[in-house]
Amino acid sequence: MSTAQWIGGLMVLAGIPFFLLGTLGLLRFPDVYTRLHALAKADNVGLGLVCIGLGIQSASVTLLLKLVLIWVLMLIASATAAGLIARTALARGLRPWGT
Amino acid sequence: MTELYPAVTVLLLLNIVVGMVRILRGPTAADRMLAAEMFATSAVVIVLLMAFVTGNLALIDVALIFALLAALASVTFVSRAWSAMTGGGSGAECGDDEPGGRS
Amino acid sequence: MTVYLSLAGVLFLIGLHGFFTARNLLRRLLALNVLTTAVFLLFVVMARLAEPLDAVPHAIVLTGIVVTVSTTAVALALLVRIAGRMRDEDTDPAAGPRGGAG
Amino acid sequence: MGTAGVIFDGLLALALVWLAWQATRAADLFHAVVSFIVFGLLMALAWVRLEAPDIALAEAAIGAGATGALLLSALDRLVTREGRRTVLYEPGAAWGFWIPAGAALLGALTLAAWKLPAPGLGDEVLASLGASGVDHPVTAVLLNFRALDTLLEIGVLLLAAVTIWSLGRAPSPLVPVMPSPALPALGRLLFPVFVLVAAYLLWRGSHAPGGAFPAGAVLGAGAILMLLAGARPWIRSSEHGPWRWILSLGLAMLLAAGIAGTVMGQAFFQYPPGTAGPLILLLEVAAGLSIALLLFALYLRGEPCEHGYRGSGP
Repeated sequence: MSTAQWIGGLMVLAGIPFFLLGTLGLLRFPDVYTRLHALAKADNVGLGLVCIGLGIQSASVTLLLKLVLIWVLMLIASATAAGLIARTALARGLRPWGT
Repeated sequence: MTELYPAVTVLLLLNIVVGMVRILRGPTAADRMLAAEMFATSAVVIVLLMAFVTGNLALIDVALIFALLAALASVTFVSRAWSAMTGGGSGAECGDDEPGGRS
Repeated sequence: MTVYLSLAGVLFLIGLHGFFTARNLLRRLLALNVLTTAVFLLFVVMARLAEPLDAVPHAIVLTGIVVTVSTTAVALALLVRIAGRMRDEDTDPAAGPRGGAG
Repeated sequence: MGTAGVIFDGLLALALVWLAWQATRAADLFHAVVSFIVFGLLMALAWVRLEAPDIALAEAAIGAGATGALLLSALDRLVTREGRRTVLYEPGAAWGFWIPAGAALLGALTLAAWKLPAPGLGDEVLASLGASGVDHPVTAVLLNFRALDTLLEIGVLLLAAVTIWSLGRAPSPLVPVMPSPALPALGRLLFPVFVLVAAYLLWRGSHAPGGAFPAGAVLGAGAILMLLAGARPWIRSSEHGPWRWILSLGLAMLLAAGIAGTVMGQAFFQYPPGTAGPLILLLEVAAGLSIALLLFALYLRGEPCEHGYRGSGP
């Protein structure tokens, strides 16, 4: 097994705990805002690690670029969605936890 | 490393199943929508891993479409659905001023 | 494959029951969608069991998905009109009893 | 994928049954709709497991795109008192009746499926793939062997759009209370990517999973996103003419291709030898564009009108 295979595989495996932690946050955090915080950050770090890891393993620049495109699209989507949901929740009068 | 990927897909699917509790419990519509967003991210990773496990790289396109459309549900939710949950908006038809537009 | 065959059966039953007994029309529409998915699943499992992989059921299911979207869209447009009419009757006292006289 | 694959399938099946149950029986309508959207998402995973990448693409594009947007947008008008009714189901709908009746129907269907010719048509499709003009079996079936189905399918879409438009003017949407600056930026940023991905899928269709269906669905979803992001649709009631022509373009071209064969003394939808490849590409472009526009037309929920969407634009 080549070094690239090892590095890629380790990156993929390193990405998985972020998903588990994101779900933990989704289940345990007290309100919408804190849950947004958990998901929008943790999941996208995990996705980034998985995409880049798989890209390194595939040893193909086209595939790596495609995987990075997927990551960037997901980042844009979740950043916008998080912002929109938080703004609207605030405008609807949902009080952040602890205030 | 690659031998572990099937097990990882199971783990991620389990992650989604556990996350479904949030859809069940709510309490607000936003919480449910958030959970659905999270599932899209996990599904992207599952599809990508499956593409590499089975060697069918066409599956990467499925992940690409998921990523591209991930924003749509939330945007629709915020700009169309949520306004109704708490009331607001007149709900007029745009052809109201025309005679016979609504009989 | 047995898993997916039984899944198709269970989804079929859930969809069928919901479609015939739900009172809310949107819920009926969702049940109809579940029902069609069960049928698609049956098609695809049968294509998977064939040797070599059968492309014809895949094409049929693709066509079916688009037809399902059309059905859903038309049903939703009708539902929205119905809901609008009902809301008018509920909230507009000036409208008076509508429909009963004619 | 071995043992892990078996566990994956079982878990996926359980999750799908649970979501279908929630989608049809949850007390809260929004809960039901979100369950259905997630159901579509997981169904795409099931299609991947069943080696049907074409269907996975279509399900991902249509389920997450058009259907999700349609359902969520309709909710704003449908959450009425009816949605909070306590008795959700008709009385007397006892499971004692439903389980035997459903099982009997299911059994009959299984029997019917069992009686079908066992090997399927896979061999025949592969045998004539060389003459079809494309290298991907599903595309060959859709646009050559069974092009009639595709023609009728576009016809169904067009009919749906006609039905919806004949219901009257499009209702003007409830305007979001706090339009975020991020939304128009998102539209501007993503729409070129939507067009690019749609073109890519269309081009892929001739030799790999892809083709007119997912491409049209992606493009249609992009148009819906642009509408939500505040772009004004360029259709106005005074200019309906060209819009209607474009909507029926796909159907017209498929019909023309079909009839051309008949006129030249061949069967309906029999392409002249040697021209099948380019002809299919042309038909794919037409079908993809018209699927995209028709999905967008379905989303409008009524005939677009002159001063619709006031306030949602920047």
